[in-house]
Amino acid sequence: MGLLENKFQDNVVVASMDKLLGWARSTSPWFFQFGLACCAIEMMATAASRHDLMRIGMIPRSSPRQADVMIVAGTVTMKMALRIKKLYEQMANPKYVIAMGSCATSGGPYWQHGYHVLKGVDLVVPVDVYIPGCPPRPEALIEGLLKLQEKIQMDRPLTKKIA
Amino acid sequence: MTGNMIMDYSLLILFLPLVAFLIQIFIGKRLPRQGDWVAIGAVVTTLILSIAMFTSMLIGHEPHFAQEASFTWLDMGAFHIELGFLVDNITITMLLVVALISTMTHIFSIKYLEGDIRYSRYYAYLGLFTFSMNGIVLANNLISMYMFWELVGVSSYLLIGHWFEKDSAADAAKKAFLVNRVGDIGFFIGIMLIFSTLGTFVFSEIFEGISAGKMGGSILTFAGVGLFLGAMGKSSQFPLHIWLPDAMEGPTPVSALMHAATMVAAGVYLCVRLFPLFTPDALLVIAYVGGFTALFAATIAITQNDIKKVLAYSTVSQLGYMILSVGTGAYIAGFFHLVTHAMFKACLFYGSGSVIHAMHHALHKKHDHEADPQDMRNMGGFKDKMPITYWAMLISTLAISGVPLFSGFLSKDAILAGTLSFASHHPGHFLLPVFGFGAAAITAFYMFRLIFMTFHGKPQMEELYDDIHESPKEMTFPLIVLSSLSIFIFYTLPYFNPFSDHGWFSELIVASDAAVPGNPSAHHIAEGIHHAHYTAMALSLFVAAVGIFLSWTFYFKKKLSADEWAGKLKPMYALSFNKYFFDENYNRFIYQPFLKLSALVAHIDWDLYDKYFINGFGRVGKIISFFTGRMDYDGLDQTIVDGIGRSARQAGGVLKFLQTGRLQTYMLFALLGVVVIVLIQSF
Amino acid sequence: MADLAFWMIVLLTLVSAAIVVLNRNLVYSAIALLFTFFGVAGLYVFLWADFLAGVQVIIYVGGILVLIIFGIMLTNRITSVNISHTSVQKSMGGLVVLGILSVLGIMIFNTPWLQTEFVEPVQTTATIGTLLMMDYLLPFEVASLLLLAALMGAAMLSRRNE
Amino acid sequence: MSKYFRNIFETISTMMTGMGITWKHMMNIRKDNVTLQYPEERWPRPERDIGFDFSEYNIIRSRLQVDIDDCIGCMKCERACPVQCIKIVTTKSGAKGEDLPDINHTGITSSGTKKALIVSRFDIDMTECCYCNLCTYPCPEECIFMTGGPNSHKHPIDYEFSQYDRNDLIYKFAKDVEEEKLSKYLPQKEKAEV
Amino acid sequence: MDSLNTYLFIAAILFSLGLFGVITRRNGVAVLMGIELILNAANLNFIAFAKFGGMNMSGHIFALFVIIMAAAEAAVALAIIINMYNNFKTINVDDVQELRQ
Amino acid sequence: MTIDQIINWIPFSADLPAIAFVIAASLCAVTVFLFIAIYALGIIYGEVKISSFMQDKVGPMGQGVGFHAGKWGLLQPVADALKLILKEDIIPAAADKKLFIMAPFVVFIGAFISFAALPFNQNTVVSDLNIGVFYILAVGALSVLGIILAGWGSNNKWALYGGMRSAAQIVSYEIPAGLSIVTAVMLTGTLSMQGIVEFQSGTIWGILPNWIVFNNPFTFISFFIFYISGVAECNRTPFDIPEAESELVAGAFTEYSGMRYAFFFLSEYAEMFVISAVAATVFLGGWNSPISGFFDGPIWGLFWFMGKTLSLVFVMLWFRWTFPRLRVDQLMNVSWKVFLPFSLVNIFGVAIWSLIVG
Amino acid sequence: MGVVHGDLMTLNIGPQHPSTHGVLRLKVKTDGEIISEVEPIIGYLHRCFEKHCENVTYDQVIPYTDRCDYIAAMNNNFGYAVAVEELMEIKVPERVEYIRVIVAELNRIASHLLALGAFGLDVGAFTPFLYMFRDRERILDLFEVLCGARLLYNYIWVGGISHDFPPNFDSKIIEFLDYFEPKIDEYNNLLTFNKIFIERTADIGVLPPEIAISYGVSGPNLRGSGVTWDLRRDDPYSIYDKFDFNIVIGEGEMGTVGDCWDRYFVRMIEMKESVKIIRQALKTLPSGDVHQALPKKIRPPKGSIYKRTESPRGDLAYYIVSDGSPIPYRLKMRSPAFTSLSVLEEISSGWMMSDVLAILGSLDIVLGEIDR
Repeated sequence: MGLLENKFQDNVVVASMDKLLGWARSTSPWFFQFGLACCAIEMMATAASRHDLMRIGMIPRSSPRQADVMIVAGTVTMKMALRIKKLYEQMANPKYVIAMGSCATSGGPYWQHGYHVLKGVDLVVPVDVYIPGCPPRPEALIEGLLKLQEKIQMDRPLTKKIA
Repeated sequence: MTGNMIMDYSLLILFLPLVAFLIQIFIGKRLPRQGDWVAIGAVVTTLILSIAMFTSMLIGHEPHFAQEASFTWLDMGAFHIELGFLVDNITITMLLVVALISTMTHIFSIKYLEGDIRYSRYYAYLGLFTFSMNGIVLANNLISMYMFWELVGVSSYLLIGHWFEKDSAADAAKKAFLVNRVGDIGFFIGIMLIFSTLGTFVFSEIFEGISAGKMGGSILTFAGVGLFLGAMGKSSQFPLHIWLPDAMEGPTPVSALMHAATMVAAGVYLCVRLFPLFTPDALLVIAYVGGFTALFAATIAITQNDIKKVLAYSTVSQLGYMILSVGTGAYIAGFFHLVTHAMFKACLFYGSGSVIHAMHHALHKKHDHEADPQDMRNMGGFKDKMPITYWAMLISTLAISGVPLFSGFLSKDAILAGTLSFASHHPGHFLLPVFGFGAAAITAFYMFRLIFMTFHGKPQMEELYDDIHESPKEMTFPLIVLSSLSIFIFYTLPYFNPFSDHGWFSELIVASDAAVPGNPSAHHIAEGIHHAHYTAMALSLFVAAVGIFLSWTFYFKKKLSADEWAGKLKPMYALSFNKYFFDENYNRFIYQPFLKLSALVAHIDWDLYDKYFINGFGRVGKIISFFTGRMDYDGLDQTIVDGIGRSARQAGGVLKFLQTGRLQTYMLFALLGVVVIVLIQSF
Repeated sequence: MADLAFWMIVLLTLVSAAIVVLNRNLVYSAIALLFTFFGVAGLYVFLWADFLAGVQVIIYVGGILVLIIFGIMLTNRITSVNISHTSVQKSMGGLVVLGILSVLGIMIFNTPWLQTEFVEPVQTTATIGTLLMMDYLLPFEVASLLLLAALMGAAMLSRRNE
Repeated sequence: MSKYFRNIFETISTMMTGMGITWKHMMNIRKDNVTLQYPEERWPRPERDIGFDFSEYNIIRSRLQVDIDDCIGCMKCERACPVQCIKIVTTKSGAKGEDLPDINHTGITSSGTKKALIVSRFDIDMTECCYCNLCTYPCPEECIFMTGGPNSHKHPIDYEFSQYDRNDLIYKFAKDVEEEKLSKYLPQKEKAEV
Repeated sequence: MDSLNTYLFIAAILFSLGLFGVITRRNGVAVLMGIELILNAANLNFIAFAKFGGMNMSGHIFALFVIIMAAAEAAVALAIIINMYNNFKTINVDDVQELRQ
Repeated sequence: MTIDQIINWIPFSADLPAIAFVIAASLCAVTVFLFIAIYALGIIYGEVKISSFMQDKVGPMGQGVGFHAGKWGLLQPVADALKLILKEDIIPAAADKKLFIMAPFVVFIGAFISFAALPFNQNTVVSDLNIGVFYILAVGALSVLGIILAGWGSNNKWALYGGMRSAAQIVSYEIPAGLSIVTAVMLTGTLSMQGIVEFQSGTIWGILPNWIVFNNPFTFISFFIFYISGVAECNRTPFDIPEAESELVAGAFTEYSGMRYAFFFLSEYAEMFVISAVAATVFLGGWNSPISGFFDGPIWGLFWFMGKTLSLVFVMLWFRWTFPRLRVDQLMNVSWKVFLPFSLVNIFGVAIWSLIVG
Repeated sequence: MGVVHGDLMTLNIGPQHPSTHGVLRLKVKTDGEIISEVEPIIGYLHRCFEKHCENVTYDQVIPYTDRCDYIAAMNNNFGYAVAVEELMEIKVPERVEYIRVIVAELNRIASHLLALGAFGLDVGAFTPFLYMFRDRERILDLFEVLCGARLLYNYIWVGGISHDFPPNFDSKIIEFLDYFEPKIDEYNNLLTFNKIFIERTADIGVLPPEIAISYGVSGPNLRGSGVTWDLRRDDPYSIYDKFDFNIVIGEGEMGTVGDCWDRYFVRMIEMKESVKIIRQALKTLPSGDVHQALPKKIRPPKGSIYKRTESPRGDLAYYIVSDGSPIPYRLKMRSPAFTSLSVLEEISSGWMMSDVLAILGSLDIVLGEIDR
């Protein structure tokens, strides 16, 4: 985490700073251009003209270092799971993960016979928001992102956490 | 025309061919028509510029016009070298000649070398050659002249060896280069002698220094002879003439350029430029060399059958004339002959080129690759087939033979007059006019022989005759231009000057006084020539007539059989035909003895000294050492020697770090040395 | 002020030059060289050679240094970040160089240099241009030839031998 | 040489063409704009023409919905599901077609079928669903359906159901009743076992 | 500060450092850097003389030429180093022992 | 206003020249930095919006939950900046730490100190250097080094590729850019930015403004060569191979996150401004009004300068969102085989033109 | 670059990389920028398709076929349905055939749009990608109206289709086609004939016809190499023999036959041909019940079938072994993208890195189908 995170006692100034920071973070969640399968196409469609993720401040980044949100869009196989963990670790804090679609959430259609499919990406990385759908509609994805924004805004990054 | 413009123009004339050369050599091949237009454009521009300069010279009409520009090349305090350019009337005339002949060569080559694989390369070398020749002409000092001199050598090497696939061409190029080198060594020695004494390279300063008496006597003579040696090499004077006939292996237009106006003229030009510094002794050497060359080469030319060889020896002979005139003091006449000779000899070469071209095509058509297209015995009767070539060559031949109303008459006459006058002042040297007149008669003879054998009579190879055609326009144009320039009207008529009411050559090109004290003054010489003029004219007319008549009887009327006479004079004929066995003699008397000497020395070294002395010594030593060895090994070895060895090894162990093969270490020790030396110095 | 700036620049130049020759990491040496070049450019400015300072930056920093870094990168395993390079004969070399330095120093301070009155040049660039085109035309051309030759030579040397 | 210049010319002209196109689009953004600004203007958007009317456009497969009151527990949907994401547990009801108010059981479906089974568990794990719609066809009572489309009168269009927790995505459609209340309706045999 | 000797001495130090680099470094590129330092020192002298020693603008010109030369030299030197690397797989100058013997 | 004027304003400048200088210099620096920051925020917003419009979409609209990025997403760049500054600053364990830290600042300094010589209007310039244009070209070279360092120090193959490509690219495009500037310098006879601008006042034939771009056909071509080379020097599409998102992930910046990445971002946009400003100053008359004699004066001067510069920046954005990217060797080809010969021809052309016409 | 040689650097493009079109990993040996060896490593998206097919009934396989080639789900459904129908010897109503052809061709357009746009993205052009997505969205809207899903339709069933056309649907399609056809020119002006694009793609990654054939490459990639091979004509299934359309082949217009540009342009023109087919089909669309042939229980007789169809990526074939039970005994899918990918190694060595990504883009692979 950055220099200032969780260093301050709660008070008025810190609270408003927290708000400001939450605002900044929630307003520009750059997402990680990271397509796995079917959902990736819908993610692209969401970022394209028709639905335009840029409206809510989301810009695709292809390097994990510069991204804030990792949208796990598609089936995560066993072979890919370790890579995903690595990519997640390469992201800079604060970082968020969205599990897009059934496969990322729980293995989806492959939960039963998919011997090579990871049953939910939350087994390897912490997931903030789950979006159901196979694949989720762009609107659903945007809605999930809005949920994520809400979550970010509620966070109090600067305040010292009481253990 | 202002002085600045003159300078600008001459610089342009100098560098345009170089630019053309650079363009040609790098991108020539990719340009349309292989870029010959670049070279031709450049050289035509220089021609226009030189005509402009020449015109301004005529208009200005200033006999002692001279313009000099120089810049510092090296400045190391006391050691100070200036380079520069000198433009005077001689230069302007010479530039015009060079530009004209060069232009004609370029134009002539368009067709002559059409389809050659190194067409653009050829034009590039022509440009380089022209550039270097212009450099010689424009130089005002010995060092830059020497540089361009060498450049001329290089470019002539490249041009002569243009068809280097032929061994003969490659050899000829090598020969030309090496023989020139011999002369150049003399030239360099001369230059250095002068520089070491006078500390300058610039002509005017040298002359000043000599006339002030800073240099004189034998050293000046040596210097003069050294410089003349350079001229001998370039102008192919006896005994360094051997390269020139071989150089005919180059393309014919090159021969024209090189042997009529430029390269060989460089030697004469050098003598003309440096005339004031030659001492009487040096001049005498020059005169004899020139005179002998004139006669000697002429006698060879009589018997040659190769059309170009005839012309080549004729060139050597004519150059001998010029050198002769320099030697006798009438060097302006020599320069005059240089100019006129440039015109008609170039014309002759082009004519021969045209003939060879025609022959070559005819042979090619007949698929005859055996017959030699250059052999006059295969020609004959071309007059009707190639009228332009014929007339042009005839005019040039008349000119070279010294027939009145043609340019050669004037210049040759002047030279002969100079010789006569010299002989009259120094009766001991009566041989010089004999050389001159003899050569003149023979010249007329062999030149007409050439004409008759080539253009008159019956065709010798009937099957070819039908295929002989006049050459294309690009080749006849230079012929027409140059042959018309061989008519007297352009030179003599003292008052033929369209721009003012004075004559030009005789008035604008004036001799300068010799710088060497004691030499006759220019005025003195001119007066002598004037006195001898009419005698010389009469005599020369006579000898020319004799020569022509003989030739007419032998080769036109066939009243006398040439073969018969050759049989009668067999030894002489053989001598002449084989060029006095010059190459062979060089081989026999110079190369072979030298090789033998080397072999002898080697033999002494290896077989005698080594075998007996060294080995014998070794054997003795072996016996002695056997005894000492015993004692040594047992007694000394273990203690002293090994001890020394051990210590040496230890020292070596230390010192081997020095021999690391690492540059840096060497450098380190070098620097260490510097520090140590400075420290020692300062205490 | 100017004094202070001057000594700062001198310090920068010399310290970074020392790093160039002493640091064990080749890339760091190259980076230190950057500061040396800048320092020297600064000294040029103090010597009224503003144009040359610009040339120094554009050629040394933009050209030569980039070239050097290229050379470093091309001649090392790209994956190894720390390119250490060692030195040899350090002590000996140090002694000799110190000797040289002291000799030079003694020479510098003992020589009565010819010192002339100096005026600040008004238009350095224009003057340099005029000089190059007039007095030093030949050297200028020769220099361009040299550059061309170097270019071709470098290309020739480093091309692949197919 | 001419190829060189033709290349340059082509480059310039094609680049200008391309730039012209983007310029035109930028200038006509008000007309060309195709963005559906989702949270602000929810689809469908009658005011902007994207090719379809409101009435036609709202057929979507966005989530499964079950009218548990109509479910007769026939388990056809469970069998049709390719991924087995529907889990149904039924209990034989003592009284066929009777309402059982204490466990909110409705006895008769809206189409009039009398239910013989109590659906005690009807879970759909939407994280596993593949939205293939296969389960809706065999349903005799048409009580399981995808929201939207022809069923929009049954349930509003809804695709906003992402969650912070994965377990929230497992939809439990069976009535939430206490175990004891339910247990008295279980057959006696099973009860004995328990 | 504004005296000829200061600049000359700075240049001398720079020169010595460069020399030290040239002598001691094993890596070819590092040697090249040393040479660049030496050239810079020379340039500094030129310009110092231009200001104080009456060399005037000629000093600048010479410095310019030195810079040009440095550029050419760097190009060629690096080409050589790269060639060396290709042939010997090292750029340590003392590993290349063709010079030995 | 030059730095000297500021020094003169400071009351104690006579007594404490050193402190006065430091104050004046830091004042200028802070101003320029603020300018860059604000400009960058604006241009980032502009870029996003313009690109969105070109792609038939609306761009940032400030939609979402709570108070979002303002009306039409006007605060979007502010939020981006704030977020980037407070993001974790990762230094990869394998990276060369010093170089990694240094690189963004070297790049930024290269762009930043160029502003010192830009004439914003008749009298607003930090320092009207004698060798202004040359100075800008020279310090532009710094950014190459920064990118190389970034690529090298990251210890990442993509980054290294990006760094090497960028270095090769910028080094080769500096040459045509410099040569194109030479054409203008040949006409004006000065390297000073203000001098160049002043040369361009007045009109040609009373109609066209006397800008160098209209001076003759060769300068007209030069302008385009300079501008396009400038685009390449800024690593913008179609010359963005160092970043090449679809090839090199994020090129030299792959390993950078948070504030350091923001610095790269900032300097990229600052560099765009510098290149456009130089193009506008040298070729398009700088702060001269297009209608000679009207709309002069300092405020108008600033307006014209910014107008010209920003429209050139806009064209860069326009390029970016229209074209595919060139390959690395094609890029070099364009530089060496097209721009270089053309700019050399231009130099000769301008020389001959000014001999004949001027 | 590339001055120093001898040392090859191994570079992993992927599995996470912006232009690998999914989770493909290319192990690349580079010499500077020059690629000397490419080794595609797959399996990052292995979703056990064939295993699933052995566990679910015939009609439940259809959702899984959707997810193989998720860009052209209709075509996958179509191929599977045709195969099973042939195994069961069902004759489907004519209206169903027409509807199937229409939606398959629409999906072909959508798939090509995505392929072309992503290819543009690979060579760095962002805007054309968005334009193509913009138009693709319209097709997705049509499908959504048709069956409620945007991407994975489960629309074509064995023996029929799930829904009939909604009212006025054909006019909507016509409307779309009228809108779409001029857009092709816009793409061409913006991207296809852009000189930079041509430079990047022409003469790059030339796939000679003989190599293409010997590797079993099919579809637009094969046609880009100048081979006229199209199953819709050469082995007509469904009712494709009733339509008049051209088979587009690469002609080497900008470079060599079989280069990236040709493959790209073949797809571009193929969209026009698809439009032509759709128009013809809509004109003669018969009426009738679409559900009449739908079997209650799919239980094919014992036996096996190998049926190939032309998907947007090439020859898509299903090999089905039935043991008479409602669950397939074995189902094997021949994936066109897999063969396309296999040719990558052959044609991409010696090119530069940017080229390899362009070649990969021009092959238009879908990892879901390759890994299955």
